[in-house]
Parts: sequence; C-alpha cells; structure tokens
Amino acid sequence: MTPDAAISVTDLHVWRGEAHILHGVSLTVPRHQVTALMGRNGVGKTTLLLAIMGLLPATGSIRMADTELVGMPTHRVAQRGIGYVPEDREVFGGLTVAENLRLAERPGSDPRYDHVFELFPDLQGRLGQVAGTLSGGQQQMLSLARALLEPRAVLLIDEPTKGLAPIVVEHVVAALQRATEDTTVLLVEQNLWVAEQLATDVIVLDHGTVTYTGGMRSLVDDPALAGRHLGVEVR
Amino acid sequence: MSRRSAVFVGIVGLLAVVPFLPFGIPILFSGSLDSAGTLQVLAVGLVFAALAMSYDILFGSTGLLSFGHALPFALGSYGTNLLMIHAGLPYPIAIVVAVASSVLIAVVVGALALRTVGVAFAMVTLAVAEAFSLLVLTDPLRILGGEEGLPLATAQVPALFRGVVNLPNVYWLALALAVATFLIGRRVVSSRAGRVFAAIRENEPRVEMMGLRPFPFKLASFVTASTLAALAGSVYLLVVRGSNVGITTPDFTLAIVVMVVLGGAGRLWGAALGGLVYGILTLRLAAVATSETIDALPHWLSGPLSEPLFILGVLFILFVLFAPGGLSSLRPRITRRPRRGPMDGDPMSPGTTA
Amino acid sequence: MEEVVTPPAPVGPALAVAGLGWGVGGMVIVEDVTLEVAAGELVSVIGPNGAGKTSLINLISGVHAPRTGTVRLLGEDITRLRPADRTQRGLGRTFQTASLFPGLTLIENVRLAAQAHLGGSLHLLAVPRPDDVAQRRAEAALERVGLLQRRDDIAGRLSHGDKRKLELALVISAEPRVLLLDEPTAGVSVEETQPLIDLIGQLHAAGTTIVMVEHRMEFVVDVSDRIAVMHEGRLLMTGTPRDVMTDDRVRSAYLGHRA
Amino acid sequence: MSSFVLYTITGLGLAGLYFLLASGLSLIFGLMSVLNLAQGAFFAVGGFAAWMVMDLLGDVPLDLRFVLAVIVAGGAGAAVGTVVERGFVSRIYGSHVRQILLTLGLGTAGVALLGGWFGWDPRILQQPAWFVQTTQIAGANIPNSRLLILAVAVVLFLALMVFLTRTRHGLIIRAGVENPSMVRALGIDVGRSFTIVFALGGALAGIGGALGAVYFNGISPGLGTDQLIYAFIVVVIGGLGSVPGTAVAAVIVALTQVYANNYLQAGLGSISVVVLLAVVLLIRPQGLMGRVRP
Repeated sequence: MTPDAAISVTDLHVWRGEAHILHGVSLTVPRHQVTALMGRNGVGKTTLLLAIMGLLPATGSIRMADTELVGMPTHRVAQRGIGYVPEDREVFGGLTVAENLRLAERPGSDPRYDHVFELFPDLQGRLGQVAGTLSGGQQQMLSLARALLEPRAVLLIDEPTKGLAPIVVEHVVAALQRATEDTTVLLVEQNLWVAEQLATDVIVLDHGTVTYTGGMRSLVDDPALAGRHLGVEVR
Repeated sequence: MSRRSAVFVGIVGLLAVVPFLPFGIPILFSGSLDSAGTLQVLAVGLVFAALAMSYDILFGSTGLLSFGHALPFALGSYGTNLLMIHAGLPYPIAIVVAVASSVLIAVVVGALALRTVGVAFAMVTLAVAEAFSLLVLTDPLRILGGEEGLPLATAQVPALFRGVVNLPNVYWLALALAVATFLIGRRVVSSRAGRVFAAIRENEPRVEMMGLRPFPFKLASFVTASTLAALAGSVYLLVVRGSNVGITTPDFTLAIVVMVVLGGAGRLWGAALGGLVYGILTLRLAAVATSETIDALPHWLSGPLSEPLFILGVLFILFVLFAPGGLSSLRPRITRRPRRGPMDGDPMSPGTTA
Repeated sequence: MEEVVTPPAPVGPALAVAGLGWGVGGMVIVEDVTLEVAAGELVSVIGPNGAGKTSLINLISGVHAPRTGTVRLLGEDITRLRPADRTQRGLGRTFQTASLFPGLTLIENVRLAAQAHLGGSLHLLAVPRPDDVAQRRAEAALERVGLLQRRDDIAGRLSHGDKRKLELALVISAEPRVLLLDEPTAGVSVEETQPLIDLIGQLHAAGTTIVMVEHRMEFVVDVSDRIAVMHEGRLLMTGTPRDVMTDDRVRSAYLGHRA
Repeated sequence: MSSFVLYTITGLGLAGLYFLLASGLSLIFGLMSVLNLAQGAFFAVGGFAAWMVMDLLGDVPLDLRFVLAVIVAGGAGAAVGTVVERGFVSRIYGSHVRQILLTLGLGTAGVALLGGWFGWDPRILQQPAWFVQTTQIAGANIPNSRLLILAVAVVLFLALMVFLTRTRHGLIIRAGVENPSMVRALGIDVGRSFTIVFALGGALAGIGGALGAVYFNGISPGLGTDQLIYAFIVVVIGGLGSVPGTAVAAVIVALTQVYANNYLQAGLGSISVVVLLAVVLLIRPQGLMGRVRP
C-alpha cells in the first residue's frame, strides 16, 4: 500500500445477484485530491462504490489506513469517515430538508451547517420543505450537503450531474469544486467535461477491470486515448 | 408403472387396509389401528391432508400467501350441514350445492382480495375469513349454532356413514377425499394453467410481459384451492359429526399455513404429510399431555407441554429457522429435482425497492 | 416442425413512436421522442446514463404509460394497451437484468412463453403433452440459442450469459414481429459476449425488427442499420452508424464536452 | 342522542385499543416489511402482566396498583418484542415470508404458552371502583373506564408522534421506512432501530392488553389474536407504515363497528368492518394514507 493512498483496493470481486460485475479490480485512491472513475455504462463503477460502502457483498480487499473494509457493516464503514453521495441522490423524500441533514449529523460532533449553506445557499431557505418536492438539482445538492455536513476522510460521489439540466450541472460543478478542495474524493462520472473540471487523476474501468490510470489532462488532451477508453470514438 | 406411482399406490393401499389391522402403534395411537379412536384420529388427519394440499395449490404452487383458507373449508362444512338441516337435502346433494356456492363466494372474495398483493393480500383474506367466523359466533339469524356449533343432521346422512359401526366407511371417505385431492391437485399443478401458476410465483411481471394477464390465473388458483377446501370441509363435517366454530377462527386459518410449511410448501405430498402429521399431533398431543410423566412436572412446564399448539408452534419455529423446506425436505428427495419453494422468493414486500 | 408463417409485410413502419413523453413527479425523463423503425430494421439506441433509453423501451413495451404521444405497432395504435396485450400483438422484449423463472427448468421457461403466445393457457385440467406445438416451439427456440442440451437444468443456476440467451429464447419462441432488447450484453463476461452478439445478428438477418439499447459501441456500429442517440430525454439524432459517430453533437453529448 | 354519545365514546375507546395494537404492526411493517403475527401475543402478555400486578400486589392501593399494572404491561410487551426481534426475526433477515411465518409460530406458541400457564378462561382484572362508575356527558352516562382508555390512547398517540417527529430515533425510523440502505450509508445502525421498533410495538400492544383487560372485562390468552384481525384491517385501511393513517383508520373502523352493532343489528359490526375494508380496497388499494411505493 502506497503511503499516500487513502483507499487501496486489491483483487476485488463483486457480484450483483448472478452477474459477476467486478473481476479482480485493484486500484488506489490518492489522498487529498479528486480521482475520477470513468468507463461505459455497466462496467461496474457504481458497483465499486457500493462495494466500498459495504452495500454489496465482495471478496478481495478494500483497505483504508490499516482497516479492512470488506465484510464490515455499512454503518461502520460510514463511521470510519466515508461520505457517500449515491447515484440517484436517495434523499428521504418524506422528510424535510432539515431532517435529511440532521440524519447526517454524527452524535457528539459539531456539524458544519455554515459550510454547507455557503456551498448550497438554496437549501437554507428550504429547511422546512419536504425533500420529495425539491427539484432534481436541489435534491442533488441536498444529497451532497448530507455527505459534506461532517468532515469526511473520503467522499464517494456517484454521477452528481446525472439527469440535471445543463445550467444546474454548472452550478453543481462549481459547488463541488469548492467543496472538494483538499479532500479525498472518488468521483464516478460519465460526463468527461464534468470530470475534467473536478478531477486531477482518472481511473478507467472496462469489463470489470481497470484499463487506464493516469492524469486527467493527458486523457482529455488525447482524443484517441479518450475514445479508446471511454468507448465513443471509433474512427 | 413408474417408481413414484408405485410408491403412491403402496401408501394408499396401506392406508386403505388400516381398519382391518388389529394391532396398534405405541405412543402414536392409544388403541389398535382398527379401534374407533384411532380411525377417528386418522380420518381427521386425512381431511387435514386434503385441506393442506388444497392450500398448497395457492401458496406452494402460485406463491399467494392467503391467511383466509379456513373460509372455504368452513363454508363447505356449514353449507352442507345447513342445506341438510333446512332444505332437507340428502348429504351427497348438499355437498354439491354447498361446494358450488363456495365456488361463487371464492370468485367474489378472490376478485376482491387479489386487488392487493403481498402482505395486504394476506391481511385481506384473513379479514374476510374472520368476518365469517364472527358471523358464526354472533349468529344474528340464529341458524349457525354460535359457540356450541351445529350438530350433524344425521337424518340426511346415508346409513352407511351413520354410527360408530360404520366409522371405517367414514375413514375410507376421508381417504378417498385425500386421494382425489392429490390427483386433482397434481393434475392442476401440472396443467397448462398450473405452469403459469408456478411462473407467477417465480416472476409475476415476466408473466405479464410474456403476454398473459396474471389476474385470471391467480383467481383460477384461488378458486380451485377454495373448491377443494370446501369439499374437504363437507367431509370433515361427517368425520367430526358437526360444524364447529373452531374451523372458522383465525387460529385455524393460520394452522393451515402451519400444516403446509411443516410438511414442505411447493410439494403436494409434502403438504399432505404436514396436514396428516398436524391432525394426528393436535389430537394425540392433548392425550399425551395428560399422561403421568407430564403431570409429574412442575406446573410452569407441564402447563405449556399439555398445550398441543405450544409444541406445534415450537416445532414450527424450529422448522422455519432451520429447515424451511419442511418435513419433506428432511429425507433424500424422491422428486426429480430440487424445487424452489414459495419461501425462496420475496413476494411479500411491495415496499422493498428493487 | 410446423411451418413458420411469415406475415405479409406491413405497409409503413413496423414500429412508430410519435411525440412520446414521460416523467416522474416533476422530473421529465423522456420528452417528445419520435422514431420510426422499418420492418426488418435494427435500430440501436445509445446515449449517456440517464438519457432515458430504458424508459423509452418501457414506454414502448407498456411498463409505463406515456404522458404524451403515441406508440404504433404494425400500424395499430397500442398506446393504451397493457403489456400483455402488446405481447400478444407481436412485441417482444428483454430486460436489463435477465428476467426469467429461476426455479423452473429451461424448457419449462420457454414452453411458458410459447404457450402464452399460442393461447389457451387457462386450462386447469389439460396437462400438456410432451409433443405438442408449444413444446416443439420451445425446443426449437432453445436449439436456436444453443441451450437445447441443457433443457432440464434449473434456469436460476445458469451463468449470466446463458441466462441472457435463455431470455432471448423466451422472447423468440413467441415469434415477435418487433423485438426490444435492453442492454443484451450488460454484465455478461467477455467470453460469453460473442455468442450473444452472433445470436442477435442472426435474428436480424432472419428479418426480425429490432430496437436495442446497448453500450458496446463496436457491436452497435457493427450490427445496426441506424443508430438513435438520446440525450437528456430527447432524441438528439438518428442516422447511419457512420453519420452518428462523426457527429459533433453526439460526441459532445456522449463525452460531455461543452461547446 | 344520549345513546349516540355513549356509542361514540365506546367506539372511540375501542379505537384506542385498535390503535395500540395496529400502530406497532404498521411501524414494524413499514420499516422491515415484516407482518408481525406475534403482535396479538404481545397484547395478551401485557394483559396477563397487568393481571399479575393487580393480583399479587394486594397491599398497594388500587389506583396506584393500576398505574403500576399498565407500566409493567408496557414493559413486559417491550421485553417480549425485543426478545422476538433479537432472538428470532433478526436471524433470518432477507426472507420476509420466513420472517412472517416465524412470527406466526411465535404467536401460536406464545398464546399456547399463556394458555398453559393461566388457562383459557378469562381472568378478571381487579379495577379501582371509579372505573365502573359513570360520568355524564351530553346526557349520556359513560363508564369511566371507556374515558380512561380513550385518554391513554390519545396520550400514547401524541407521545408516539412526538417520538417519531422530534427525536433522533424517531427520525431514523421514519428515514428507515423509506430507505434503510441509505440510512446505513450515513453511519447509522438500522439494526438497532429494528429492535427499537419491535420493542415499541410490543410496549404499545402490552399497554393495549392491560387496557383491553378492562374494556373486555377480563384477559384470556386468545384475546389479542382475536383483536389482531381488526388491527390488520386498521393497518390496511390506514396505509401500511403510516402512524397518523393508523389512528384515523382505527377511529373509522371502531365507530363503524359500534354503530353497526347498535343501530343495525348486534353482530353486524364486524361484517360491516369487512365491507368497509372491501370498499376502501376498491377505491384506494394503498389505504387512506399509504404511499404507492416504487
């Protein structure tokens, strides 16, 4: 395990039901920077995050500092300081914005409400609103706010801009840029532009294994490379 | 003859000659096999076997967890009896009319209850069955006998089923019922519709996507199971010589679930075994309970041990925890291949997200 | 084997959706999609996550009821029909995760589909004979996907790739006129992908009209007559694989480049 | 008029009992998708716990003894609920059908156990004298016990609502009903909420048992299971998982039952309730306040 790795994954296999999604993935997530996890639909990006969170059964190793996360119950993984922003936001639709945030508080801690409201001023005025009635973009902000309320060692963020209108995408990206400074983030992203704005390094998955690891810039600057790994450019 | 048919014929043959066997089985039965007491216990067990098989069509085969299967059984018993008492119909005709009426009621109840799925379906069927139970208990028209029950209209019963002398005939009738239920049940389960029942249990949305509306099939399963249960009820009337409010209660409706799970849901013969064992145990455990060994124990122990339902409940808990396939899964399987049962899937939770 | 009757070629497109729109609550997921698919054509639908591709398949097959627009199958308006009735009219579909009857054998799985298509399923006492039409069709379908020798295995125990083949057998045994495939190769291991791709190619070659959501671009480009690109719920463009792959809008939508 | 008031308040008292039995069912189902068929046994446990307190603590003044009895009944229900969840139901998470069947077995064995210990005939609970006296309201003489049951049920309903909306555990339970995985991913042990909800359901049913022993003039092992059916109807009509829905449905069901019994024909009450259920299912299969889940 390299000293600057926040999380290192070794030979990870994950199944979803009968489907063998990850076939022995090994990768490291460097500290204090944003790493994008890219690749086509269905290659297992979300699966990897779910496995780290303990929401899917896995074999192999996921280490954070000296702790093995494989086999650990989800709430313990979260208590180790991993914040999770799931693919479909998964805000509690029947609860108010304030209640959604209160759930994210850790008992006995000092939640960073100022920090969160500075990033997402929209939410401050809607604390009493039921989350299910928020727009898609506001729900995404709430989902991010939930993960950012407590200081986290690592943030796992799954497609934060999925299904959002372009103007909202830019807003979310801007907030994320400020929120993720000096934080360890593993960001699943399908959108190269978004990944480019946020990430320093990139890991590309294909067929359940890592096919590329390197700087974000070199991938963006080389269309052939990007095409080969992301699967759109053929000619 | 295939091996399975041979086993089947052998078991039926063995059961058929029981009234001629002058010896007993210690502990299991109090008297010799040809004694009135034992034949009575076995006849109850056989009717319960038929009832359990009818329920297995619904739960084991189609995956519909109904908590109201006591209703058609009770309707069969009360309906037949009432028709004999008030319309003066002879027993066989009364059975036909009562079972036919039960079919109509099953269509209405099924059409209503099948608007719901999972737990709500279980609750609704339980509620409807309970409504009948309360109707019997409160007996607003003073014809259902209330708590005392409704004694068998003996005068309308053919002579060959009357009196203790003819108990073997009643026993054979119960055996015939169980055999008929098994044969009909097996036929239904392997019919074209029966295959769709299994498909609904396995993956209901896929059935719809295949071009079949699940509803008529679920209703067909519900009505078939109810019809066979009503038939069993009309024989039970003869076996216990009356209609008793006990067979209408929620306790009994849940007991049917216990029988099937105990025996092994999803296999007709498993369900039959469960019903038979349940019937014999409920009657025999009560007798064993009054034995001196149990009486010698302190009350806190002897009290519960003298309650058949306590022992059956504990047994049931152990099965659900450690052998969810029931009795029929404990021995090497004679079935061709392992079957997925209704308990492997998760049809109960409309609330869980995919 | 009985004669497979080829229906007379319908006039106009085999499948036509017009102005199709759908959403959940305030979220618009599919918006104003118009697409015509000619008989025998294979059209692939591509687009980034959340573009509304699976929702489009769900709207065509009747899982969701559209808020706006119509779906026509072989000239007939099927917008208000239940999924079962659409299947009876010749629409077949597969799911993103193979949807089977896991506790039944392979042959029982396919038989059910064939029987559903042939009608007369609601027979409580008619035990099917082992040599009836449905059985023969089921066997033929299994043979076509290469699973006939495993006919008596339990479907739940198949590998993922074989499950997808079995699902295809289920669908083709009902002889659909229009076939909807939702990510047929998703989650399938590399070794098992090629047979599946070949199978879809054969179906296409045999004249089945196919609409397919798929992400393996090399496969899509290879097999499709036309490609439809969805982005943010809308149809961005349709065209030949060459047109689509060289289109700047597609590139920016798919890769997320901003102008 | 005075009889109408009497019937209404009697009905509301019954509604209170239904609510106590049904709210636990609804919460447990909402959070865990488990239909708890042992809930009727919890009710009976509470009833017998109360009976024992009244019977054994002969030296304590009756009023105080009754308060103690209700508290002990709630505690006993909570204890049994905890044991059922920790010892049994939690062993087979992931299979709802088996969990339901397990609670069926526990309910059956539990009721039979009580039958073995206490016998099947109702045990009459000693009551303070003022329970059987009446208070005049709008010209009707209302037995005080009815008013007491109603008051306790209302207080417990409000307490439950406060618990659910104002406390962290309540917040976790409401969130868990929606999406247990996400609650876990926020670092919260949902398993503890499962236990809390079972204990809470047990406590409410246990108190219901103590009050039920007053309302029905005695406690017998099968009393809870008999009432459980109405609780099911209440839960289905109210909408699975909704506590306010349960409260509203409890009032509707109990009033329907009492009015039908007294204005139409004795014995028709229960049938009317089933008819009511049928009507609700035809118009609104998800119940009054139930949400259609994705």
